[in-house]
Amino acid sequence: MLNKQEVAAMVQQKFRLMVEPLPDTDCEYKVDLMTLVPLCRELKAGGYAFLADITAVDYLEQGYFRLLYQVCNYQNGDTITLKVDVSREEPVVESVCPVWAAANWLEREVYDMFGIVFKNHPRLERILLWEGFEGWPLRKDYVHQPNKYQGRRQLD
Amino acid sequence: MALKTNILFPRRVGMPEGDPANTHDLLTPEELESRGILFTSLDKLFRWGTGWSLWPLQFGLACCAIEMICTTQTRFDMSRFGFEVFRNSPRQADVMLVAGTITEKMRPSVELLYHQMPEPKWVIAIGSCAISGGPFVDSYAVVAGADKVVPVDVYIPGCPPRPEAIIDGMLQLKAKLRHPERQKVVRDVK
Amino acid sequence: MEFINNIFVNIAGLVRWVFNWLLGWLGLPLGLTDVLMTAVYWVAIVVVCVLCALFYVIWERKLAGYIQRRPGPNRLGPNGWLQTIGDAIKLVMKEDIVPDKADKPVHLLAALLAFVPPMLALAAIPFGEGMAALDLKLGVVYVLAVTTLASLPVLLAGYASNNKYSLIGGMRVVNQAISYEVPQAFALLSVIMVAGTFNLTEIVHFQQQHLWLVFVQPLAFVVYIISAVAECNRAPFDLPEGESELTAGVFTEYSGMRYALFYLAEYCNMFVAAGLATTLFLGGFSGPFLPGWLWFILKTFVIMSVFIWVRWTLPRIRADYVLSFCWKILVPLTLLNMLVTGVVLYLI
Amino acid sequence: MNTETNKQGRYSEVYQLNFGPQHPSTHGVLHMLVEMDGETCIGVDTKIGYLHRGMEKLLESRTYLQGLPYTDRLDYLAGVNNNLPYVLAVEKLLGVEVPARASLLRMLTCEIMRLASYMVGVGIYIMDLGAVSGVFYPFQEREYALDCMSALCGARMTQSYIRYGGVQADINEEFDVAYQKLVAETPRFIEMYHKLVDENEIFLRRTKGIGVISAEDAMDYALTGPNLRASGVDYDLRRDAPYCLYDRFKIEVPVLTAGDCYARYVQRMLEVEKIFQLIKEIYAALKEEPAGEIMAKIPKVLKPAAGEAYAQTENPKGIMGCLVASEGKLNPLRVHFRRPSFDNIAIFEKIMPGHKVADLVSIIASFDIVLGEIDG
Repeated sequence: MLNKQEVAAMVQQKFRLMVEPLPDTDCEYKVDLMTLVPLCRELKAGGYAFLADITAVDYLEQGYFRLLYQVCNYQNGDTITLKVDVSREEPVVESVCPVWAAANWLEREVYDMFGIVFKNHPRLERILLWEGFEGWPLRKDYVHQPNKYQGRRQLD
Repeated sequence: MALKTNILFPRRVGMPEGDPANTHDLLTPEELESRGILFTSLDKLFRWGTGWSLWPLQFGLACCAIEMICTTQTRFDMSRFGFEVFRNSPRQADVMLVAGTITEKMRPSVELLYHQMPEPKWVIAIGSCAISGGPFVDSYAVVAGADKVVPVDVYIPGCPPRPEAIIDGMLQLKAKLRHPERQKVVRDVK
Repeated sequence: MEFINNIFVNIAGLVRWVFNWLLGWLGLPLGLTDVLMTAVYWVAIVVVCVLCALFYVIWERKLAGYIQRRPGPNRLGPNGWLQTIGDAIKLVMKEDIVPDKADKPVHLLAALLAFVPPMLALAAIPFGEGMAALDLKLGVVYVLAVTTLASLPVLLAGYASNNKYSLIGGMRVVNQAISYEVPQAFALLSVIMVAGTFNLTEIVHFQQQHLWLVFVQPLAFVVYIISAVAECNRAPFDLPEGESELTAGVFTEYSGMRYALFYLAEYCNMFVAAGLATTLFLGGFSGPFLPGWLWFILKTFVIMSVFIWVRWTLPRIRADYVLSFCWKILVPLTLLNMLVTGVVLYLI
Repeated sequence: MNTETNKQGRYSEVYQLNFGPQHPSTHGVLHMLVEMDGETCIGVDTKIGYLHRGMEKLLESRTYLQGLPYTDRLDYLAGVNNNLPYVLAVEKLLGVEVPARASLLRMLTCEIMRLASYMVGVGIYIMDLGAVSGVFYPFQEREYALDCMSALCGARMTQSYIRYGGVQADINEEFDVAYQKLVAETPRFIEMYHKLVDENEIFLRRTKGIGVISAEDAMDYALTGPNLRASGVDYDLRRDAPYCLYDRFKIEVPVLTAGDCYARYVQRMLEVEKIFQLIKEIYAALKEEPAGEIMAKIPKVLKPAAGEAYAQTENPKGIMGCLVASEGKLNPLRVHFRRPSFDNIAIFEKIMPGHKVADLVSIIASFDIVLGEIDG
């Protein structure tokens, strides 16, 4: 079971160029698109079997989505955060489902809210919103139509 | 066949005319008599019977559903008034307790359930989410209030309302149901 | 004391005398009195059925309230005892919805049929000394045959209401009611072996001379009670109407008066099962001071309370365990019981 | 409807059954489309989102203090536990040190609401299996816990008691009275419930060996909370990564290995006893603690430094995490909640096939899910 320092050493040794640890914290790494899945496989092999969370933050001015992966291990509760920046024009990321099965629903929720496409995800569909919904609500440039009274649909 | 009940229990006023839920105007007894329909004591008997045994439809959505369950529990006991038979199928229910936020995805189910309930039916909106969308009124996914979906009879404010308030809401419905002449009749439709 | 004991028998005699006098005055053949008397008996049975159903509905809700530490209905009428009348009036007045894709005639018929089997069965059960409407030689066989009919209307309801939940409920009724017929019949058979006759009144007289059959056949009594609970689809065997799985199970599509019929028929079935249990095991209308029919009412009240108590404490059994429990445990037990009774009777 | 002859060569038609949004035993508005072959389920498609109120979008347009009461509406069975992750994350950004007494008060209210939440979990489980009376006793027990909370923070369920930098109010006599009542009633309830339910033959038959989850599956699907510990993985955030002042107390965590519905039920009952001890310890620690101030010095108008902070706490349903990204403005740029029930029910599709209709109900109830939290 690797703790935080061993993870830092492993990252330095295996992914020197592609992964850059953030300055002030010992457990946050900025990862680029290509090395995400190999790094995740390394982490899982190193005992980080618990994928706590996948979220996205929309930095409208800077023009990118920031995907945050919180990975923990069941032994000593350390949390490693991986940050991936994806351009807003064509937001496509490699899916992490083959590594952790929990990623299935988490990625579907991020797709549902932000429209970030996860390549070879087993079933990439909307999970929380209803079929007829168009647009990605959690994007900053999402125009929210006010609650117009559409009247009741004739059911019978 | 059971009595033609829509004469006995006239529906709501203030709904748009072509609305399927608004089957009849809410008429005061005088107008009914003007149309040759005389109320007898039989009507009072039916109102008395219904008042005492309003069977709610098991239909909890959000936090207010937990308070609704607490109302039937040991401390605040709704069964004292004969309301505790929670029917799961809409066919046997009289009152639809909308307890929680109605979202856009849940809206067709709410309408369907309302239309499946047999005729003398009422709706109680529990909690501010059911009354007007509550804290989530400006959300993209929330219908602002149950009266956009089904005609509501009694509103119980609170987020969530205390169980005593829910019982009082049921009793208000009972009073409204047993004394139609005392209802405030809004006559702006004509 | 004697007068109170067979007060109803005297009333029947009086009514018969009035009919004879009336027919004699009208010049009609006297044979008609028997027809009229059976009509009077039938009306009496319907009244008993409806009264017991009304009473036991409110008694169940109050007992359930007691078990669940809450007061139960206590506002309508003196301490809540008129609650069922409120329910009945409301149910009468509700709109009757028949789903359009449902099989209409069968859907409507199922509710009416639900009330027939309990009526038929109550005809043979002796409420008091000489108070059995039909004092049949083969009383037990007749009642058994009629109680099997009780599961048919529930199956019809399940099939006719064109709803997946009702269909599952209907299928469950079939396999549960049919399989629990067997241990019920075997349990009663061992009682007949001891009592020697099928006639219910003679069984009661047998118990008056000797001791109550419940002490002679304790195992048969327990197995009979279990299979009676399964016959009436009461918890823990209430799979057809399993609320938490199949919304309202077989009765999902029924509303208003039709649902009320099913609701009351369930209680009548329970009353028949309790009546049969008292007649065969607890010595029917025999008892020291009180009149016979009052003893019958008290004993059925005790057994009904046991049914209600069982319902509000035990969780529901899964569908396949219901069957394995019946075939793997109940049937061998009752067969063994019959073997032992046979051997003992042969020796005495 | 595809018709197929299954293993025994019986001809049977596969049909779809709707465990619809309105169903007595789906704990709210969970919709499961179940492929059925007779009475056994072949495939399950869980549809959620019927209570999706767009909480995260709303929080972006509210200031920090305005957004706090929204967190109570997530897992509405343990209102105050939801405030904690949001508050801890913002405090990380603010860099505020919370006084010891406030931390103890936070832990006390969280543990009381955890007790109340387990009561509902256990009670509703028995009711879904058919014994309707089983739910009345735990709910009465929960009333005592709610009395404590309403004495302390004024509201029964949605308390919003934990604020940035501390808590809203200190203990008063009314709370002590309600607390004594809770302490008197809980042991009696636990012992009675073990007698009432644990040895019940039908309950055992309905729960043993149903919905079995292996430790690997539990870890792979990121299960957390009692569902995880019932499958043999010993992981409790209060002990492994302590927040507030949990490291002051010795937290024993019961772990079972069977991983079936019965193990999850017994797991909750064992944890109820441990929580009860912990509540007494915290209350004792609070009594000795000198009556100091309960709120740190924070500016009236909160403007946390730009950046992202992620905090996790152990909620009754599992681990709840909260990510706050701020740009130094009045309202947060992005708030995301890691909702434990959302991850827990992702495993339904894997374990449900092969069970009967009655078992589906048993499995859903054994997970003790709350739809307000799943849909967010």
